[in-house]
Amino acid sequence: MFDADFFRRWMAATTASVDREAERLTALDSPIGDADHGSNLQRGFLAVSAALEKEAPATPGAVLVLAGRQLISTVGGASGPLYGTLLRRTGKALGDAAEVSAEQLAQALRAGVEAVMQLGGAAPGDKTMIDALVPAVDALGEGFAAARTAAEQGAVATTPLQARKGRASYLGERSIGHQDPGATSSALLVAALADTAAAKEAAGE
Amino acid sequence: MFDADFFRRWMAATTASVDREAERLTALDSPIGDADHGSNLQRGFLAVSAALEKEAPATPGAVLVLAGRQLISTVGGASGPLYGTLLRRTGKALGDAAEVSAEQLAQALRAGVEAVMQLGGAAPGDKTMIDALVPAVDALGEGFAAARTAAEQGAVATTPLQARKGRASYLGERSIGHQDPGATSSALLVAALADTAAAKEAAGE
Amino acid sequence: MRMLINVPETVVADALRGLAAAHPELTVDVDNRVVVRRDAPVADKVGLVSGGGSGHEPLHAGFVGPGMLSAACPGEVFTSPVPDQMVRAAAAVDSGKGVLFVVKNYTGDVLNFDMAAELAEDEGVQVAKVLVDDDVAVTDSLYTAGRRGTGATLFVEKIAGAAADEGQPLERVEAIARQVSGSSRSFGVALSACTTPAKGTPTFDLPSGELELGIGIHGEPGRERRPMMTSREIADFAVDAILQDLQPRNPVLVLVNGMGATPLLELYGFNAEVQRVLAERGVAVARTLVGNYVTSLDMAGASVTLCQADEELLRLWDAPVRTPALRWGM
Amino acid sequence: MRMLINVPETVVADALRGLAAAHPELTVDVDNRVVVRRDAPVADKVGLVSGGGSGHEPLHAGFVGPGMLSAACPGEVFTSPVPDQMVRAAAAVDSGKGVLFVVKNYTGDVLNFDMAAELAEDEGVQVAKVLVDDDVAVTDSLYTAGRRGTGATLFVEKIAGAAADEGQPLERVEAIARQVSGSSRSFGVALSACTTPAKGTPTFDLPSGELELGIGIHGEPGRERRPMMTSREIADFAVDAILQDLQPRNPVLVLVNGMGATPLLELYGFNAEVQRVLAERGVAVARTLVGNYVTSLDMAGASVTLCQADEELLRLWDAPVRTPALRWGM
Ligand SMILES: Nc1ncnc2c1ncn2[C@@H]1O[C@H](COP(=O)(O)OP(=O)(O)O)[C@@H](O)[C@H]1O
Ligand SMILES: Nc1ncnc2c1ncn2[C@@H]1O[C@H](COP(=O)(O)OP(=O)(O)O)[C@@H](O)[C@H]1O
Ligand SMILES: [Mg+2]
Ligand SMILES: [Mg+2]
Ligand SMILES: [Mg+2]
Ligand SMILES: [Mg+2]
Repeated sequence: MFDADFFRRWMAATTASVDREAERLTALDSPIGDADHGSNLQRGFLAVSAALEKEAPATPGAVLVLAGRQLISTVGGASGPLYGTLLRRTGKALGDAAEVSAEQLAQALRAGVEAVMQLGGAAPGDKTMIDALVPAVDALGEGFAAARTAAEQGAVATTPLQARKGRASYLGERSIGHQDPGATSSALLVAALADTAAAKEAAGE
Repeated sequence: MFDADFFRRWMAATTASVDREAERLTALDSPIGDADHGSNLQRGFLAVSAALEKEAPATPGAVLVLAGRQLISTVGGASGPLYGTLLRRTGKALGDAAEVSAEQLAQALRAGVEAVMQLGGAAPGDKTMIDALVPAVDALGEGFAAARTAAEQGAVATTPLQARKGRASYLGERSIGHQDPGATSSALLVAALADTAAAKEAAGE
Repeated sequence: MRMLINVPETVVADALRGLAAAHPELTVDVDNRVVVRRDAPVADKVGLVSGGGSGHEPLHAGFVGPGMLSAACPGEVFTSPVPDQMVRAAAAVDSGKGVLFVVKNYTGDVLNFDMAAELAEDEGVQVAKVLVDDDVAVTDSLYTAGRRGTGATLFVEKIAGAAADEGQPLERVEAIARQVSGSSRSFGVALSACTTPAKGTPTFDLPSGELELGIGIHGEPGRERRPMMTSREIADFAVDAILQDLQPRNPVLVLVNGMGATPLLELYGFNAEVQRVLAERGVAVARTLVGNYVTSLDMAGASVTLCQADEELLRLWDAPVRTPALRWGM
Repeated sequence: MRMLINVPETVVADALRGLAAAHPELTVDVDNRVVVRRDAPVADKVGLVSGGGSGHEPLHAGFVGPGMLSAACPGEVFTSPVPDQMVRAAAAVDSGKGVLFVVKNYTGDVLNFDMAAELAEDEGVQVAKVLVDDDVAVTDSLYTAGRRGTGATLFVEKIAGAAADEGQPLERVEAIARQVSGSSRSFGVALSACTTPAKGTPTFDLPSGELELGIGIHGEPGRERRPMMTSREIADFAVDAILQDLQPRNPVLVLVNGMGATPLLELYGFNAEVQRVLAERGVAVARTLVGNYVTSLDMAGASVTLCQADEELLRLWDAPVRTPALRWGM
């Protein structure tokens, strides 16, 4: 079972990894975007971490709802509302439980990803974060490590695609050959989840 | 003796040489100026040649007065009024004579150069066209070839000087180490005179 | 990094402080990033709110004032603002007659303004939205996020702003804004990439001697790269690209807009070519505006926007405006 | 060559055609290169004529109109115009009350305007001249051509223009122009060189990560090269350089001027730092203008100009002006 603290650690791990990878994310956002994805998420997750430290919500759902709200209020751009909605709707799906199971988490994440697809209108293959998130959620039944691999593979697999959503779509065929920054950051989010779960297991919890 | 046709040929030779060297003059005007000296003189002497062809003045004085007026009306910048005054005042000093001697030309050129010094306030050593013109006029007694050499040496000798006139003076000590564009173009003017005189001699005139 | 800044993180806040110092006629909330005309809310007037990523100045904050925007919400550089800013702006300018959001068509802008509209309506503000999507370089199809919003934003904000200042109701202001947006098309070219403070190096490599056709205003490459063209050729290409999409029957408003680093000298020369090709194509010109209005940081290049204007739009275009970047008639 | 032009030779003529198309309120003589306000000569008003090399747009043609210049004479890029242009301009704007030439202190401008003044007086126009030499980066000594004329030109043209529009006589307009010029000082920095059409490559090499302090507006290097500084440090340096020369007792007019390629976003941020250091030095600010007004083609960088303004100058500064680039109060 996973408690609020686990979710806080997940968010902290994401913050650290986004902070570390910000330059790479922005670099990916240069040839097919507007060179801000790294700094966008960096700003957002730093705000998430600060808010979680200050408010310390008591349930997994509340942690993610707060994190989502912070992203919406501090990121802007396309990724702010999309990631914000992902976390907020995942959190909402988790309800008020003090602890949630792996299966509950997987289901809630699927609800979150579906909310993102509805909000942004993107489907798998459109060269967006969806291309990392959907495979990750699909693989979550096989465990966190599998989800991580699926997300990373999904991100890499965006390279040959032509973008159909977001600003990369303006480039038409010229968007082919570049890895999508949002799919890449989604893989970081899933990797942080897998890392946090592995650490929990290692600690014998 | 030198007639109007000789002076027209001198101007034509100057036009050709300025046209050929325009890029170099502009390049010299870049590190210590505003990168326009070559195109300035090119524009001016093309206008001079066109006007001389159209009006065909009958006396040496009239050729130079017309050339000077053209420069004033078409060049702008510092070099327009200065070169314009040089030719206009030299022309005026030649008076109405249909032919002039080498000595008369030397005296008239001296008057022209003095007018430039008065107009621009520059003295030898200030790193301007004066540093080529004054030695040239001084050497003219020894013949055109000597004047040419003196002008060229004078131009080269501006390199170590610190500019005290014109926009190169804004650079202070940073103007040291660059050859003055105006002195360089003055050397072209004197060289064109020497070439024209040499051609006249070769033609046995 | 060739930038006149302190650190990338404070670029927007620093600019807002500088804007406040230069323009006492604006209320600048630096912390919350909202720029409001000082006399807002103006009684019995629809509020006009826009915003978007920074880096396009004077858009949008430079268009706040009588006759144009009531408020602007600047985001981070090239990043659309967050809903909190827009909600705050809407509350500050609403006189009870409602607020129109002018939204450039980017996924980020659309999503954030949508969220803000919901939140503002929850707080009792009546909100309408108009989308600006004028860039013909992007095909408006299922396979893109739709056309981008670029130069037409200026036309929409000016003309809708005049309608709002006349006291027209929200539905009318919205309808006029929609008409302007629907009758406007743009096309842009880049002669260089731009450099965002966060990245510090050009967003793409453009060798001297080549240009990008069909660029947007976010430092993204265009649809096509070509060997350098003359001003004349570029004007032909840009105007024809627009006219393929918009066949104006009425005289047009023309905006010849610099992307930031193209000297005004070149921009005016480019305008001469734009006017020439319009005349050749039989398009009458009612008004022309030349300048750096919807920019992309230090990008060299220009865009052309045409707006087919009827009598009413023309009257509203000519109406007085008093903002930092656009002023006439008062 | 990253330029939006046809060929270098027609850059100025092309720009004048484009200016004419955008500004029907100006009479643009493209062949003779004179830009005149359409209603000139205005009865019983002193004419105000300026001019200089092109490449500094909107200076000077963008400042022609009611409340500012009567006419402008654009030269080739960075090359002062020829006397014929100024004589023609003077004749076009003289109402019989005489004409004031506003001359930036460059050898070329001074010599050509001097010649023009003589010729115009021969034609019966009474001419006075005022020299603008505000750039404190250049020592005004026997060993230089004197200080350069830069940003203060805008203050002189605006304020003298207002005095002329009030119907003041030539001696007064000249005296006021001289007062403004004498009370103004500037300092500029470059973050990049600029590229003239004739040369096609940058006028000097400035590696990224370095800047030039004390530059002029003609792409010439400055007095000193240094490792890149922050906006804060540059503001300290520039303002202190000015205050060493000008100890204002009255509130000052502030111009934070972009050299052409520096985004407005950065320029406003720089203004915030300029205002901070002025406050720290106890200098009160009466008015602030931020924008690209006296430019150097596509140079990145900025300059600061301060003008110590008494009540009268301030009143004249605030007076209505209607030109392509500066407009308020009407
Ligand atoms: N409609 C959409 N649905 C899902 N994801 C999207 C959509 N549009 C963009 N994205 C994702 O957002 C990423 C870009 O985020 P970011 O750079 O922060 O925002 P912006 O594009 O506004 O600059 C893209 O790489 C893509 O993965
Ligand atoms: N006061 C002066 N007296 C004599 N020659 C001068 C003076 N000022 C400048 N010059 C000459 O003019 C040259 C520059 O000419 P040019 O580049 O055409 O004009 P500008 O300096 O106005 O751009 C300088 O190299 C110098 O030789
Ligand atoms: Mg982005
Ligand atoms: Mg020069
Ligand atoms: Mg963005
Ligand atoms: Mg020059």
